Amino acid sequence: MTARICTGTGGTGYDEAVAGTADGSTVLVGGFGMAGMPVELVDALIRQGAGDLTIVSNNAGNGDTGLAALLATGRVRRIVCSFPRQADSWVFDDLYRSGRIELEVVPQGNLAERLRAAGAGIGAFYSPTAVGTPLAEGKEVREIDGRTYLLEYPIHGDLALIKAHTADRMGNLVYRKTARNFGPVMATAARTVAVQVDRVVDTGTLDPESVVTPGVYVDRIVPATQEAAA
Amino acid sequence: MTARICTGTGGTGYDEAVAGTADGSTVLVGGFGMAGMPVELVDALIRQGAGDLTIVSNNAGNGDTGLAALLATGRVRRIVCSFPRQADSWVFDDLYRSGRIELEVVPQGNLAERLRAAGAGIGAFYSPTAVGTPLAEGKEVREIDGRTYLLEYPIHGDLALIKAHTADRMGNLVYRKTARNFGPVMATAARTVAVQVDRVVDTGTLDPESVVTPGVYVDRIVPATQEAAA
Amino acid sequence: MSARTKDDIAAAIARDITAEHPDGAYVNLGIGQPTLVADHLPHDSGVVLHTENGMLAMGPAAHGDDIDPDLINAGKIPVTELPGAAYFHQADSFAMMRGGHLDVCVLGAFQVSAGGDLANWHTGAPDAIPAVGGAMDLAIGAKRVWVMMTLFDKQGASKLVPTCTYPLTGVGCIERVYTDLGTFAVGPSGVHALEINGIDIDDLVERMAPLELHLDRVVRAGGDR
Amino acid sequence: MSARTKDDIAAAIARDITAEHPDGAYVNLGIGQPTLVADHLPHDSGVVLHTENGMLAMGPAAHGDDIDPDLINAGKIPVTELPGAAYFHQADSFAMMRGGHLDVCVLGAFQVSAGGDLANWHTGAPDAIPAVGGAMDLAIGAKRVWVMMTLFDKQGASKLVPTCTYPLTGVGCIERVYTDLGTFAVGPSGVHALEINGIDIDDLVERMAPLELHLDRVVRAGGDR
Repeated sequence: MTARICTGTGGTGYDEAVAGTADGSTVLVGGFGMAGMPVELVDALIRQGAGDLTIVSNNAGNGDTGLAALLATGRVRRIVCSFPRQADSWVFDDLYRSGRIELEVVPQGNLAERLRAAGAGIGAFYSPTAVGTPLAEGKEVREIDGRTYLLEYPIHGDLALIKAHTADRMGNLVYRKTARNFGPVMATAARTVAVQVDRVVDTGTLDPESVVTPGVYVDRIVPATQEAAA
Repeated sequence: MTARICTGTGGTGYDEAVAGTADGSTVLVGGFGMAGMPVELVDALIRQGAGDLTIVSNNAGNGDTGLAALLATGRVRRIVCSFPRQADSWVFDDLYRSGRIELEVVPQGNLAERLRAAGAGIGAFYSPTAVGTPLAEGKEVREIDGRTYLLEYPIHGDLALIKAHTADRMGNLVYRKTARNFGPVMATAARTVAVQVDRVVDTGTLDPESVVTPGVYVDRIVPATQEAAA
Repeated sequence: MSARTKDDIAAAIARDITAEHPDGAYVNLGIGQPTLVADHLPHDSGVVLHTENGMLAMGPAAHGDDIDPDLINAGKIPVTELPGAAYFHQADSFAMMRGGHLDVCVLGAFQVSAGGDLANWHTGAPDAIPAVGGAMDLAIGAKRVWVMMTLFDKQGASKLVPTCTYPLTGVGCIERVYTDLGTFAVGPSGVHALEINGIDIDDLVERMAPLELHLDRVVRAGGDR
Repeated sequence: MSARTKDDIAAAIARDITAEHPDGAYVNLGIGQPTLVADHLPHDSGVVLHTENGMLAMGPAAHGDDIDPDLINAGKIPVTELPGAAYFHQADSFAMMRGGHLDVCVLGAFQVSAGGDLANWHTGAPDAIPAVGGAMDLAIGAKRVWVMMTLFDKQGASKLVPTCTYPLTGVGCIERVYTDLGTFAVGPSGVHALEINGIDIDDLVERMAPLELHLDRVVRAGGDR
C-alpha cells in the first residue's frame, strides 16, 4: 500500500507507472493548461496502448502533443472537461466535428467538486452552478432554503495521472504554485494514482503541516530524473 | 474585508473579537478536546452576554471552564455536536437531563462535511454515514449506484470561534498538528470568523504553499500577547 | 464627454470597487477585458485578487525572467505573486467562489438581460463546440457579479436585452453592467442607468429599445441633453 | 491453549494485518482496546496509522517531555509523530475514511450481528445521553472493518448475535470479529469461526446459540476436542 517509486526497470519509469491500464478505463489527467500537466505520463499512456478510454481533464489538449497526441490515436471514446475548445485544440475539434469523440462539458467548479465527491465517498450533491442554463438539461432540480440547485454525481477514475513538485517515499506530495490545480482532488478520486514529480526526497523531509496530498492516495511515483530518485 | 487585528481598545482583544454577537446566533466553536479549543474567545463570549445561542462544536464542554462555563450561564438553547457525553461533561449532562438544552447528535464526519458544505455553497449532499441507524430517523434516504445514502444539509454559523497557530496581517492562517481539526472548515462556514493565534506575523512571512486557511475567510484576529501582535 | 475606452470602463469599475469596499475586497477578474481593472486599482486599495485556478493575492502579469510556467492565471497568462498569497486546489478554489466568499467578480458578456441573466459562454451557433470553463461558477461566485462589455454589438444591437437570446450562463446573477456608453444596474426592478457617457440620453433610450431604460438613478450623464 | 488476553487478541489482529497486507496498510485503530494493536505491529510492517482527528503516520503515546497538547489521538491521548506524517482538517480526514482509502479499521463493539451489523455507540438505555463521535463514520470508513471485543458479556450472553438488540452504528459493515475465544468472519453467509481459542468447540457452539456457527473455515482450534 505504500507508494512505489518507478525507476523504469525494462522501460522508463513512466511506462512502469501506467502499466496495466485496461481498455475502457476512465483516466483522470491533471493540469490547467500546461501548469501541472503530466505530459510524460500521458506519453507513456499512448505507448501503453489502452483504448476505449474516457478522459477527464480540464481541457481537451493543445497542439499535437500530450493529451492532443493521445486523442489523435483514436483511443479516446469520450472526454469529460470544462473547456475543450481553445485556439490550438485542432485535434479535438476535428474528432468532435466528425463525430469520433463524445464530449461531456462540465463547469469547472462542478468538475472539481464531482472529483472531490468521488474521493470523499459522497453519493451526490446539490450545486447551484449551471441552474437555468443548457447544461442543466436532464439534471434533477431541487429548491433548498429558497435557492435552486442541480444534483451532481461523483466522477470516479480507474487511473489518475498527475504532476506534483516533490514526493517523499511514502507518497506524500507537495505541489508548486498554480500547478497544484486538479492534482489533489484527482489523487483522491482514482483507484490507481500515478504521479510524476521533479524530485523524490527521503521520508521525514517534508513538513507534515505542509503536505497537500497525503501518501495514502498515491500508488506510483516517477521522478523526473534518475538522480532525483536518489 | 481585510482581517482586523484585535488589540483590545477598551477591553481585551478577545472582547473586541466577539463584540456584536446577537441573541439567537449560531456559534461554531473549534477544537477537538482541548486541542484547538479557543478558550479565551469562548470566555469573551460569556462576558459579551449574547443568549438564546446555538453552539456547534465536536463536544459539549469539559469540567467547568470554556464551553462548559458558557453552557452553565443558561444562554445556550441548543447544541449540535458529535460527542456530548464525556467523563467530565457534568454541566451539559445536568442541563440535558433536566430538559434545559436541546441536543442534535451528528456523526463527526457528517458534522465536518456539513460545515464544509456550508462554506462551499453546496445545498445538500448524500452521505453513507448513519444509514440504518437511529440517527437516520427523519432523513431522506436515497440509493445511488447500489449504495444507500442519507441527505445531509449544511450547517451555517453566524460566528465562528477558532484557534490557530500563526496569522499574517491579511488573515492567512496556519495551525499546529492535530489542533487543526475543525478550524479550517468552521472558518469557511460562518459569516464572521474570529481567530485566536499564538502570534501574528507580517504579511509575506508565511509560505503561500503552506497556508491552510486563506485570509478571505478570516475577519478578526486576536494575538495571544501584545508582543505577539508586534 | 465621449464614449469610454476599455481603460475608462476598467477605471470606473476600479473606482467603484474601492469606493464601495473601503476596507478592501476579494475580487475575481474574468479573462479578457476585465483583467484591465487590476491596472486601475490603487496600491493601497486593500483589494486582493483571486484566480480560480487556485490562488489569492495574484500579482500583475509576469514578464521576462519573472515568467514561471507554474504560475498562471485563469487565462493561462503568466502572472506574479504578491505578499500574503495563498495557493489551493481546484475544489477549494471553487468552494471559495460558490460559497460566496468573494466580494466582487467582473465578467465579460455577450448579453445581459434586464433581470440580470448572463449569457457569455456560447453563441448558440449550431456548429460551435461547447466550452464553459469556469464561466457558470463565476456567474454565481461572488456577492456581487458585474459585467464589463460594449453596450452594442458590431451590428448595432444592444447587448442589454429584455431576455437573452444566447444560451444562459447564469440566471439573475448580474447586479451591474459597465459599458462604453454608460453604467447600468440590472435586476428585479429592470434596467436603471447609473451613468451615461458620450451619448445623448434620448439617443440611448431609442437605441436600447425595446428595452425599458429607467433614468431615475442617473448620477452622471455625459451626453448633451 | 487458553482464552486470549487483550494483548493476544491485539497480536492476532496485528499478525493478520501484516500477513494480508504485505506491502503495508493504512489503518485506523478505534479508541480503547483496539489501540493495543499498534504495540504488536513490527516496525517494518509498512503499516501507517490514521487518527480521525486529522493525522497520518501517528506514532506511539507520548510520555513526559514529549507530551504536546496539540498532538493527540481520537481518544484525546497525547501521541507522537512518525517520519512521513501529514496533518489535515476534519473534513479531509473523514473524506479519507468515507471515501474508502483506509485499508483496515479496528473497532470495539457491544454487539455484532451475523450479517455484519455493528452496535457500539449506544446501550439503548432510555436515560443514556446519545454520543456518537466518529463511530458511525468509522464503521463504514475502511475497505475492511474489524471488531475487537470479548465474545461474551458480563452476564455470559454472546455479543455475536443473530440480530443486534442495541441501536446500530452501521449496517453490514463488519467483516471479521476478533475475540478472547476466537476469530469469526461475519457477513452475508453468516458467522464462520476462523480460529477458536481456549474453549471446546461444542461448548462454544452451545454458548453462542441460537446463533448458527459455521465451522467450515476453522484453521486453528485451541480447544480440546
